[in-house]
Order: sequence, then structure tokens, then C-alpha cells
Amino acid sequence: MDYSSFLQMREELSLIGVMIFLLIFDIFASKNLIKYFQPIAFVLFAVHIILNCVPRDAFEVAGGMFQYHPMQTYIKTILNVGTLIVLLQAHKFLNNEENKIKRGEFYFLIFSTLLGMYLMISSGNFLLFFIGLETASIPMAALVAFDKYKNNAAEAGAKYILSAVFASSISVFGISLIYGSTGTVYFSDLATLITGTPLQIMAFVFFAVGLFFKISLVPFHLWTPDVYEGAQTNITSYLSVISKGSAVFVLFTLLVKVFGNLIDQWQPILWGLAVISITIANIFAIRQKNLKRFLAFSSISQAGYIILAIISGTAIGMTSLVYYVLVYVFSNLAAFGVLSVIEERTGKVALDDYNGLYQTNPRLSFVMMLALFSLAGIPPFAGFFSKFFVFAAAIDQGFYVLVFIALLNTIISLYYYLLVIKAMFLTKSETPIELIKSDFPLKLSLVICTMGIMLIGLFSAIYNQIAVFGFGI
Amino acid sequence: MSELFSNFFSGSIPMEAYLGISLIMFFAGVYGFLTRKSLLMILISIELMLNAADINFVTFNRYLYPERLEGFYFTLFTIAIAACETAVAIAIIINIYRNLNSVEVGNLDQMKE
Amino acid sequence: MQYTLLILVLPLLSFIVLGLVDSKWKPKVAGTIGTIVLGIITALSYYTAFEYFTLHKVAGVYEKVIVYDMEWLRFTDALHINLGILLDPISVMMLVVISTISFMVNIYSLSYMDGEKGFQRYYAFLSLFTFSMLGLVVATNIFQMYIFWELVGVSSFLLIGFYYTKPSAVAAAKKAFIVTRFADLFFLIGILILSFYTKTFDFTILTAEHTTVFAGTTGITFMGFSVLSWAMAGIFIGGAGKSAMFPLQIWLPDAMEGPTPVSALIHAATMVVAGVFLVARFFPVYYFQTPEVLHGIAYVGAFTALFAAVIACVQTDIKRVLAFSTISQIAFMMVALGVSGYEGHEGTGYMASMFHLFTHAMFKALLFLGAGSVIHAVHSNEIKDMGGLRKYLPITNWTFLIACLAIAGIPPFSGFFSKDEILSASYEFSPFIGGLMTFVAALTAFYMFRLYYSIFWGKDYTIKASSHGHDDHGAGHTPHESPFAMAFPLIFLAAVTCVAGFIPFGEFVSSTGADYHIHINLTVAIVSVVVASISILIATMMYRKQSTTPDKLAKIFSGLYKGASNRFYIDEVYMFITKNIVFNNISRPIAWFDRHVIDATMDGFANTTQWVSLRIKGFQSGQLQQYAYVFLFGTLLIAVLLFIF
Amino acid sequence: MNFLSLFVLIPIFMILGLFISNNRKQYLIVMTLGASLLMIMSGIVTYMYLTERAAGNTAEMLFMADTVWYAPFNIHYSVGVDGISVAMLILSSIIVFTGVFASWKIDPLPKEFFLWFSLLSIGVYGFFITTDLFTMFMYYEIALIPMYLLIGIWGTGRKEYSAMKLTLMLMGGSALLLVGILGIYFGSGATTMNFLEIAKLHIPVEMQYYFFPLTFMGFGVLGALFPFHTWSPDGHASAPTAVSMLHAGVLMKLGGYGCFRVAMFLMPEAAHEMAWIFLILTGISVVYGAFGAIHQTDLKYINAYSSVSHCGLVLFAILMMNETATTGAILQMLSHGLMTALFFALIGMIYGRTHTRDIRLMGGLMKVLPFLGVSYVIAGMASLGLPSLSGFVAEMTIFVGAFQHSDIFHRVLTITAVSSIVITAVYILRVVGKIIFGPIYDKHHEELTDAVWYERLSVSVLIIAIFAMGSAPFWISSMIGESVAPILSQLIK
Repeated sequence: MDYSSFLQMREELSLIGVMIFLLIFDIFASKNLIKYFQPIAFVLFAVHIILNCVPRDAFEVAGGMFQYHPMQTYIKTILNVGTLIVLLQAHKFLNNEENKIKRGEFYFLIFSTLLGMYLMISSGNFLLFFIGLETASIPMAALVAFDKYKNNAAEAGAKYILSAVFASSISVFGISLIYGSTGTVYFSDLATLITGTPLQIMAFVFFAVGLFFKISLVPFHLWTPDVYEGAQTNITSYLSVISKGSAVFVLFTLLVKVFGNLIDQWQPILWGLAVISITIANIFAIRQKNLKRFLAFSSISQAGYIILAIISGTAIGMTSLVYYVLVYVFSNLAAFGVLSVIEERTGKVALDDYNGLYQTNPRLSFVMMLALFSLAGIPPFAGFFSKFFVFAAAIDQGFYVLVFIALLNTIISLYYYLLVIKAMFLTKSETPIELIKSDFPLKLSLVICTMGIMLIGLFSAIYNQIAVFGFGI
Repeated sequence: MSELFSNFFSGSIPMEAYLGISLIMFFAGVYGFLTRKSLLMILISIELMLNAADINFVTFNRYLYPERLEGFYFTLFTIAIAACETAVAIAIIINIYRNLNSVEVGNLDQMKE
Repeated sequence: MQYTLLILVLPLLSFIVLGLVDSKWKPKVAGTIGTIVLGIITALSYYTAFEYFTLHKVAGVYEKVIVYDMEWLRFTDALHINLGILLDPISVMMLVVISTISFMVNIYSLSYMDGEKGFQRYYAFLSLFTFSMLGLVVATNIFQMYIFWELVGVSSFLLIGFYYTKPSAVAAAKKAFIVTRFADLFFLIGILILSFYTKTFDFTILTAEHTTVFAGTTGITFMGFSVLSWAMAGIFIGGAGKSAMFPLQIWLPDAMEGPTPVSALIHAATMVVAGVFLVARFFPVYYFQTPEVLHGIAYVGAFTALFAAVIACVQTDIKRVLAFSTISQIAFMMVALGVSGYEGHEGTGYMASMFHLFTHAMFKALLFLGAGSVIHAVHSNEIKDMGGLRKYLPITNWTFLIACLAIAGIPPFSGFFSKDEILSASYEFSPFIGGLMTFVAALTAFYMFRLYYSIFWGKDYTIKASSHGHDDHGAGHTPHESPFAMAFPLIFLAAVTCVAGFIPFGEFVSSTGADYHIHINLTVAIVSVVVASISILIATMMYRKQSTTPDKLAKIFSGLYKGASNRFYIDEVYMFITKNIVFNNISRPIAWFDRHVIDATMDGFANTTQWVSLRIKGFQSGQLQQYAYVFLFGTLLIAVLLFIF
Repeated sequence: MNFLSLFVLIPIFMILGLFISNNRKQYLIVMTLGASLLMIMSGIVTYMYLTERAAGNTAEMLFMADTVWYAPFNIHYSVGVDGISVAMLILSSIIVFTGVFASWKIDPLPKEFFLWFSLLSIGVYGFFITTDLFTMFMYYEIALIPMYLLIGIWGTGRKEYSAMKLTLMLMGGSALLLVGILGIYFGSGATTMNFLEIAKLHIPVEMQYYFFPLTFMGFGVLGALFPFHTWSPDGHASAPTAVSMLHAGVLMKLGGYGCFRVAMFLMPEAAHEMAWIFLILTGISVVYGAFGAIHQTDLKYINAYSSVSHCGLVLFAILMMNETATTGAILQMLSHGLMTALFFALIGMIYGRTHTRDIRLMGGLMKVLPFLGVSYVIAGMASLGLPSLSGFVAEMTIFVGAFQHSDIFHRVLTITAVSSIVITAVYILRVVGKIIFGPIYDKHHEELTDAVWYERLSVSVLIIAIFAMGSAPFWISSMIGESVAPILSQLIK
């Protein structure tokens, strides 16, 4: 067996390299060197992104345990960019006195979750998949409970790890049943061996709920708002965007690649889940006063919309899904960026605190507005296009009713997004949030997001480029 | 049934027995997760669930597909992962104890609605 | 005869110019411009008349000449609105009438409206009115007529509401516009139906003698009547609205809120006869296609004539008396058309009604202008403020008297001839109508002389006249004869009134266009003259000197008197319909429905969502184990559902 | 580089210009220049259009251009105009132009106001030039959203409620619309989203039965179709002057235009089958709106309800499906756009002086504000269809056209619709008589000053346009008629 083939796993290896370097640097760097920790990290990570942003031909490693497909490069790059933005936004937070020492572990944890997602994405085998899943979620728990002197953080951490493991144990139980019924955990073999016997269906359900949990679809979403609220805002944004993005991609891959024969089972499941996720999440969102919870529910309903792309199970659906994730990364991170900087400086997260924000911080509120419009799917911002393509993908397979319900829900979602905009622009306030001078990395991240929101939709090249590798499996 | 007993006494344990055990363990774990008040007990219940899955893997591998070892490896990795998450979970629980002076799951409801 | 185009263009120009410069020029300038323009138009239309009646008689029949025609708006290949000029006897006759009266009124207004605020605006509106009225009469097709019909309506609206700060004037203007608009609705519907079946708007095609355009309508009926009857009835209603036929007459008396010269021009001589003109224009269609409608017109006219005459007997505002007499006289013309036949002698009615239209325009304008100069002198409209004015206003007195004699139908004044023709036509149609009309004629004579005596005779004029109207002059000065600018129109019109009767009208205007020789039907003539003189005598006895007989009579016929002086409560009925039914029982419920049903449902969606959201917030209890319950439940639910289906 | 794209590019540049500019006069000038440029351009477009036609050009549309945008969905950026679009473009540019002048002294945040205002105009212009369903829908939504902020920030009264209601209801409409459009695209199995191409294909009739109502209602909401019109009174009442002008003047036309161009053009069979339902609805809204207007006391509400009535007439005429009526509908769009814009401009100016819109609290304004008074009367006359003003031409064309329908039911409906002219006269004269004529109600109103130059400018432009259209309709009606004909041939076949 030729171990050199392992060198093909470029993304993973380079990321591991970055992690190890940072770890060593963090430990051994001298006082005056250490203050360059973050810039160096940014640079390294940027290099890592650039190195791995070019798709290669598909290949397999370790007898199909690790399967690569060009499409994965796109989704991984998207996740990378998202991570970079999150790190930029977290820059200020990590420069605080109490966090200075913990910088290293923060980066290490983030990168290891990212690594887990890589493995999850390009796994060709349930074992690797499961390892990836856990690698992605266990450090995440540590991140959620990152600032350990906050009750909320600790509570959120506990809720997250316990329910996460609960979910993953259920799904690993499902995997075991699949294994029992088929005798293999390799996706390529399973595709034919899974024939839809009752046991397999049972097993599939057990397994799938683990992913539904990660995507936080109703009714497996209950942890989401609490954890989002409790965690530090940058972590929340990471949680809401990156891990969710990877999970939906994986779900799509598995459904088509492994459970293709069960399509008659999983399409109705997703149909129902999409409907109740969008609706319930919207109905919860309109009442939220805390913006982090608010965005949590909004992200749940966004997940519901993503399901519309998955349910089609076609190449066009795949493309739309990746595109949706891309847009969602920029929109959501823009919103969270504004949120984080304001919470960082003033500790205000309530909707009412945002009253009259436009008078004092026009730029921030402008970015926030763009982000919310994009999330609501308003042209000419990117969100409109991604939503449209997702709907088109679903209608293409004849899910007219589903799309109709989803569209009716866009009205509700528009309503609550407008509530925030109303607070920022319309409502006057005696004590508006004072002017905030944001630091350069944050500015940079927000600029990137704004550019993304404004331009991704208008430049069709991106979508077409993704579409080239039509069916990324 | 009788044949099961006869097998039992004749030494070779039928697969169903293992599966039964694992199923019982699994739902015992679920039950514990849902009912226990202490975070630690909940953690242990999760361990039960994971181990149930492990037993499944091993059993299936041993009885149905003895020629390949995927099940065994899966079990090994699962055990390792279970260890990791227990570690993290314990850490968080300690943290909670430091903040709240209790590990009652009922106290974890600062954030709701 | 292209120059006739000027007749339309000039007043339009003067309207635009005067309207735009409004108060930037001196009042006198504006007045002079307006008057001069009108003078030119008058000259032009006289020349047109002369040229038409001399040159365009082909084989003893006046032909219809289309001087000018341009396509203005194309609907379909068949249907398109043209703007053009159609000359035929009646339109030429109308040109003469309108320009003459308008010219007189312009002159008259120079001094009557002197010093009024918005003098320029007044002249602008006068030009606008003249323009639209002329455009109406020369219309080549029914839609052009409708266009100018509306324009006439709006200029009348503007002129009635000339004193726009006076609520009563505004109300009157509103009333006039809306009532006529309501009638125009039927006019429009009539046009639509007619054009739908005939596929043309064109008068020359519609009114040609043996036209085939109506072939399509035979046998098509709607609710028992042929569609054509509906159409023509609708068109007549339109005319009735403008000509204040019962029950649409209510706006005319109130229209007297406008300046008196305006009443003379619009609400006595020209606009109000537009309805008559319309029916005359369509006469062949009415006569050949829908005789039943034509007879209907006759009866409506007859009733209106009587109705208005009765009311006129008891009104105390001189302008209102004249208004009601106008209504009644127009009704005469309608009756004449209604009873008329077509060919030769049968066509008396048609000719008579046009003749009466002509004469009536002159003497009624004269009456109004006379009334104007009276009002100008005593600053009041009320009879009780007048009396014995003959000493102070000799010219007015004499001209007024002539007019009264004319309208009463005393030879040799013009009114006698035209009215006599109408009566004889009515007798030929049916004795009943004839008798009725004679009676109305008698009433006319009576109330006119009642008016005359109570203005110029009766009690001597008391200097201490409480003064209504223009308070600026203040009370208690001796009334004086009007200046020349006002006197001249009176004299001129009086002269016309004296001689107009001897015009061989039938030579010019007749239903077929062929000559028609007027011959006085002696019996009818004598009867009517006698009756008229008797009623004049009665009026003389009652009103020449102050006497108590009127009050006695009022007591005897108190019911009738009360009803008549309240115009038989028609206005109240309208008030009820508009206010209580339309406003309170249709519009208000609709507004309510809009707010509380339709809008409420829309809000309802939002509120329900909020409510649900509040209900289900318990799910997010914050309890980890409860989350796990839901999680597990969800899982099993999915599994179970999958196995069921 | 296609000529029509300028219509979108110029506002975009305007936005960028506004973005970088910060001092007041400067961007007002930028804005004004941009708007007037657009006016001039659309003038040129029309002129070229007419000449091309004279030169016997047989193309369906002019300045056709087509660039692939999203290949996987066959979404192209394809533009083209015919007489209808040109008419609409002229209308929009006139109203944008006047709207700028009407909001000369907008306050607070003038810069943002003009930003959103020009974004709105992008949506409007884009909607009229595009021939691609997706792009059309995109522009449609672009035009909707700025509304929220424009009303919410610069509005009056219950602005937040109205803004939210307007936005959400119109969004609901666009939700229906999107399903309809996707249905058309996938239903027809088309390989393009260009409706000129789709029109050549045939959508299965049973699919049409689902998607025609959706599409028609989707656009109908914006066209104030009867049960979905309630956003319009509140929205217009709360919006600032220029926004009411643009919204009632142009945005509501998007509805009619879309109904005609997309719903009926692409799904003729269903249109024929289902027309009667919508005919009844529109017939209702014609009369209903007029009656609703009688009872209002707020000037803007009166006007909004009359808009419901007039726009109802537009849809009504379109559904009659014959050339005359449809031409009338387009004319009605133009005329209603102009006069309602004039109305809202005047109301804004009056409100700016008297600080009330309640007709019970005003009177005799003619004495103190002669210019505004006269203009208001003219607007009123136009609205009740006085000849030589635009309203008459449009309404008569509609009525005559609609009455040519061979079916008695349609003719009876037409007569019902005709009756609205009387009701219109009632409420118009009620207002004119109350606030313009009569004695001065409020003593404080005696010191009011008449319109200043920029107000006079914007009002005069509109009045001139109304007069021009009303007294010389032949050129524009012929232009529209020519472009209506091919679409109708599609419908009637």
C-alpha cells in the first residue's frame, strides 16, 4: 500500500500544518513575538485558503475511505472564507486582557472543528464520517463554553455537548444497524446494498436525526437558541454558519450517495421537516427580543430553506445548495459581525437597544440592513438569488406546494427582519448606542461581507463556476 | 426459546442475546438521559447509549461478517471519541459547578423561550 | 367656407390668452379683447349664414356641408372621433343665435360686471363657453357633440360658481354639474349602444333619409324595448339633463346664483336649448326608428311645461321666475319636436320648435338682461323690494314689456308666431296636448305680467329698500337707468324681438331641409291670443295696483300654493336620495366594510401569527431533558409515519 | 452596450454619485440632472421608435438585446421596448422628474431619501425595459422594498404601520407571482425565460389554470385588485409626497403592465376561461373604490380610493381582450399616472402649508393659493374625465372598446363601470367645493403663500403633459395601438 497517496489529502494536511505551527508558536514564541500571533494566523490561514481553492480531479484514498470530488473544494473554500471572517471578527475579542492567553486554544479549537468538517465532507465511509462529526462537535462544545466565567456560556456548553452527544449516539446506533444489515460502512458499497428493508429504514431515521440535529431542523432545533445566546457571539456566528453549512452539504451527499434507494422515504421526511422548520422558526422569531436568539431562529428557518435544495436531490439542487451556503455565509456573518462588535463594546444585544442606531452608527446599521435584506431575499442582494435558485431547484422536481408554503413564510420572515431595520432606522431613541470605532480586521471582514452580499448575485460567474461540477458527489 | 436456552447451555451465545442486551442498554441510557437530575448521571447514560452501539458493531461483526473487521475498528474509534467527549463534558460540568455550585440539570434554564 | 374654422379657433385663443394672463392685464383690456373677438365671430357667423343659405341650396333642399373634418382619436376602423364643422340649417341658425346673444352679453357685462374681482377670469370663461357651445352645434359626429357637451357643462359650472367665495353659488355650481353629469351618463350609454349597433358616430350617416345602418338593430330587444329605443331614450335623457326637463330640472333655478348676464347667455338662450338641439339633430332617427321615444319626449315636455309654469306663478325671486319660465318654454320646444311629423306640412312641429328656439333665445335673453339691469339698480332679486320702477328705468321698462308681450304670445311680437306654430302642431298631434299647451301659454302670459307689474308698477318704489346682494353700495339711493353699455343690448334685442316674427323661418329651417311655408292657423292663433290677453287682464287686475287678491287666492289654494312655492319638493327628494341613500346607505357601509372586514382580515393574519407565537413559546422551556424528549419524540414520529405510509 | 441599459445605469450612477457626495445642493443637482436626462432619453427612445416603425420595422420590440446571465436557468439579461413600454417609460421619467422637484425640501436625511428614491426608480425603469421573466420579477421586488424605508422614515401619520402593511401585502403578491413565474418557466418546458420566446411555446392548459390566477393576482395586488387593495389607502396616506406620486403614478402601473404582458400574454387559454372572475372583481373595484372615496375626509385617502377605482378600470379594460379596450387601458395607465401624481403633488404642497389633510378643516384656498387651487381644479377635472384632459381620452377608449365585446355580460359590466364617472364627479366636486372654493375656513390660512418656483415647475410639467395627452391623443394612441395588436393576436388566437 502506497502511503504517498495520503499526500493527496491537501486541504486536511495543510490545515493540520497551520494548526501545529500555531500551537508551537503560541507555546514557544517570545513576549514581543507573541503579539503578532493573530496577524500570523490570519496570513497562514489565508495562504492555506489560497493554496486549496483550486479544484482538482476526483480521487480516492485508503480504499475509498476518503473520497475527493472537485465540488468539495468549493464547499471547503466557502467554509474557509467563513472561518477567516469569523476570526477577523473575533480579533478584538481575543485581544482583551482576560482572553490573551487563551488565543492559541481558540484558534486551535476552531481549526480542529474545521478539520472535522473537512473529514466529514470528504469521507467515503461511515467511520471517517463519524470521526469527522465528533471532531467537529466536541471542540465546538469547548468553544461554546469558551469564556468560562459566564454562567450562560457554561450552561450553553453543557446543553450543547450533552444534546450533541445524545444525538450522535442515536445516529451511531443507527449506523450500527446499517452495518448490521449490510455488513459494510463504505458508501460506495452501501449505495447498492441498501434496499429499503424496514430495519434499514429504521436505521436511516436514527442516523439522519443526528444530522438534522446539527442542521438544527425543527423539532431537533431546541438547543439552538439557547446555545447561540449563551456562546460568545463570534462562536455563535461560527456555529450558525460554518458547522451548519458543512452539515447540509454532507446531508445532501449522504442522502444521494448512500440512501439513494430510500428516496421515497426521505423526500417526504424532508418535506415535512422543511415546512415545520421554516414555519415554527419564523413564528418563534417574530417574538424574540434578544438579537442573538432572533438570529438563531432566523438561521433555523434558513436551514429550512436549504432543505428545499436538498429535497430535489438533483445536480441543480446541489449547485443551488452550495451557492445558498456561500451567500448565507456572507449575509449571516455580516449580521453577526455587527452584532458582535456592538456587544463587544457596549454589551447590548436587545432589540430595543438598537433603536436609533442609524443616527449614531450609520455604517454599521447600513451593513446590518444589507445583511438582513439579503437574508430576507430582497434583490439586488445575493440572498434573493440564492433563494430563487433554491425554489427553482425544488419546483424543478415538482414541489409546488412546498415552495408556495416557503414563499408565504418569506412574508413572515420579512416582517421580523424589518422589525430590526425599523428599530435601527425608524424608531427614535433618547439613549442610542454611541458611535463605535471598529478596528481594522472587523472593518475588513464587514467589507468582505458587504462586497459578497452586493456582488455575488449580480456576477453569475460564481454560480456558473459552481455548476460546472454539477453533481458534486 | 427453548432452542435459545439449549444454545445458551451448550455454550454458544446467540446473536439475539447480544442485540437484546445492547437494545436494553441503549434505551436504559435514553431513559437515564431523560430522567436523571444530575448532569453526571446524564453523562453516564450517554455512555450507555454509545456502548450499546459499540456492542452492536462487535456483535454484527463477529456473527454476520467475521471475514472483515470494520465493526471492531468502529468500536475502537467510538470508545476513543466517547472518552474525548466525556473529558470535555466533565470539564464543562466542573465549570458549571464552579459557577452555580450544583450540577442539577434543572438549574440550566437561564435561557429560554 | 374654411373660414368658419375661425369661429371655433378665435374664442379658444381668447380663452387661453385671457386665462393665462388672468389678472396681469387691466380688466378693461381683457373685456375689450373678449368683446372684440365675439364681435368678429358674430360677423363671421352672419356671413356664414348668408353664404350658406344663399349658396348651398341644391334642388330646393339645403344640403349638409362638412366644411372641415379631422380624425382626433381612432377607436376601431369604424369608430373614431372626428373634430369638424358640419353646416346645415339648424347649426347655422344656432351659430347666429349663440354669437349674437354672446356678443350682446359681452357688451352688457362690460359695465354690469365692472369692478368685480376676477373680471378677466369672467371673460375668459365667457370665451370658453362660447367656444364649446359653438363646437357643440357644429359637431359632425355624436362624440364630438359629447365632448363639447361636457365642455359646455364645465364652463357653466365655472360661471355659476363665479362668486366662488359664496357657498350658495358653489353649491349651485356643484348641483348643476352633478345633475347634468348624471344625465350625461345616460347620454354616453346611449352613444355606446347606438355606436355598437350602427358602427358609426357620424351624423350625416345616422340621419340620412334612407339609411341602412340600423339594419343591424332590427329585432334585437332588451327588456321588451328595442335596443335602439334604449339608445335613443338614453340620448334624450342626456338632452333632458341639459335642457332641464322634468325630473332633471332642479339645477336650473339654483344656477341663477351666477352673474345675471351668464344666466341670460347660458341658462336662458343657448346651453339649455342644447337638449332641444340634440333631439332636433337626431330627429330623423327618432321619427323613423323609435317613434315611441319621440312621443315620450312629447309627454315629458308637456308635463314639464305645465309643472314649471305653475311654479313660476308663485316664485318671488325675479330670476327664478324667469328660470322656471325658461324651463317651461324649452318644454314647448320639446313638445313641438315630439309632436312633429317629417315631410312637408307634417313637419310643422320641427320647424316651430327651431323657430321658437330662435325667438325665445332673443326675448328670454332680453328678459334676463332687463332683470339684470333692474337688479343692478335696486341691488336685490326679490319682488318685494321692487315696484314702481318704470319711472326710474324707462328703457328697461319698455324693453321688458316688449319681451313680456312676446313671450305671452301677443302679435306682432316674435313669440306669437313661433308659439302659434307649436300650438297648431300640438293640436294636430292630439287635442289634449294642444289644449294643455294653450293653458300653459295662458299661465305664461299670467306669470310674466305678474312679474312685469310687480317690478315696474304696483306699489311705488320705496327708497328705503333693504339691499341684498351687493352691500357695498349701501341702502337707500334712488335707482338709476343703466349706462349705455347695458342699455344697448336691451334695445337691440327688443328690436329683434319685434321683427323676428316676420322672418320666413320655414324658408330656412325645416325637418327635410326643403322649403316650408308658414301659414298662421287662424283658429289656433285667435284662441291663443284671446286666452293670453285674458290672463294678462287678470294679472293686470291683480298686480297693477297693490291688492289683496293674490293673498286671498294663495289662501284658497293654500295646498297648491305651498307646494308650488316649494317647487313641489323635488329638491328635497333628491336631497334624500343623495344624502340618505347614496351617502349614508351605500358609501358609508362600503367605507366601513373596507376598514372592518377587508382590512381587518389582512391584519387578522398578522395578529393570528403573533397569537400562535405567544401560545407555543412554552416549547422553548430551557430544560435540556425536555429538549431531549422532543428530540426523541420527533425521531420516533418520523419512524412511525414512515412505517404507516 | 445596449441603449436601454442606460435607463438602469443612470440611476445606478446617480446612487453612486449620491453615495460619495455629502453636501446638499450638489446631489440634488446630480439627482435632478439624472432625472431630466432620463426624460430626454425616453423622448429620444420614443422618437426613434416611431421613426423605426415608419421605416417598416417589423420587429416585435425595439433595441432588443440579450446577454446570458444565469445559464443553468436560462436567465438572460434581455431588454427591448415596444410602444407600451415606451409610454410607461415616458410616464415614469416625467413623474420621477416632477417627484424630485416636489421633494425639494425633503427633511431629514435628504441624501438617503434620494438614494432610496433612485433605487425605486431603477426598479421601475428596469421593469419596463426587460423582456426576461426573472429580471422582471427582480426589478419588481427592487421597486417594492425601498417603499418601506421611504414611507417609514419620511412619512406622516401611522407611517410605521402603513409601511409594514404595504410591504408585506405587496410581498405576498410577489410570493404568488414567483410561483406563477416558476410555474410558467418549468410548465412550458421552455429553454428561455424571455417571455417573447415563451409566448411562442404552448403551456399545457391544465397548468395554466393554476398559474394564471397566481400570476394575475400577484400583479393584481400591485394593481389594487379588489380584495387586495387595502395597502393602497394607508400606504399613500402615510407616504411622503414624491413617494405617493411615484407609487400611485408608476408602481401601480407595474401591476397592470405585468398582468397584460405576462399573465395574459403567456396563458391565453386560461385568460379566456377565467377572465370573468377577474372581470367581476375589477368591476367591483371600479365602483367600490369610487363609492369608498365619497366617504373619506382625508385628501390622500380620497385620492387613494379613486386610484383603486381608476386602476380597477385598467385591469377591467385589459380583461376585455380587444384592441381598443387594451389601448384604452394603457392610455388610462398614463393618464391616471399623470393626474394622480399631480394630485399627490398638490396635496403635498397644500399639506405643507396648512398642515392638515382633513377636508373638514380647510376651505376657500383658491383665495390664498390661486395657483394650487386652479391646478387642483384641473387635476379634478382630469380625474372626472373632462374632454381635452387626459382622463377623457383614456376612459372613452376603454368604454367604447369594452362595449364592442360581443357578449352581453361584458357589455352590462361595462355599463356598470361607466356609471363610475358620475360617482367620480361627486367626490371630486365635493372636495373642490369644500377646500378650494367657498369661504376661508381657518383664519390662519389667510397668511399662506402660493407655490414657489420649483413647485410651480413640477406642477406645470404634469399639467402640460395632461393637456397634451388630452388634446392630441392621436399620436400616442396610435403608437400604443400598434404594439398592442401583436399581443392581442396572441390572445385571440
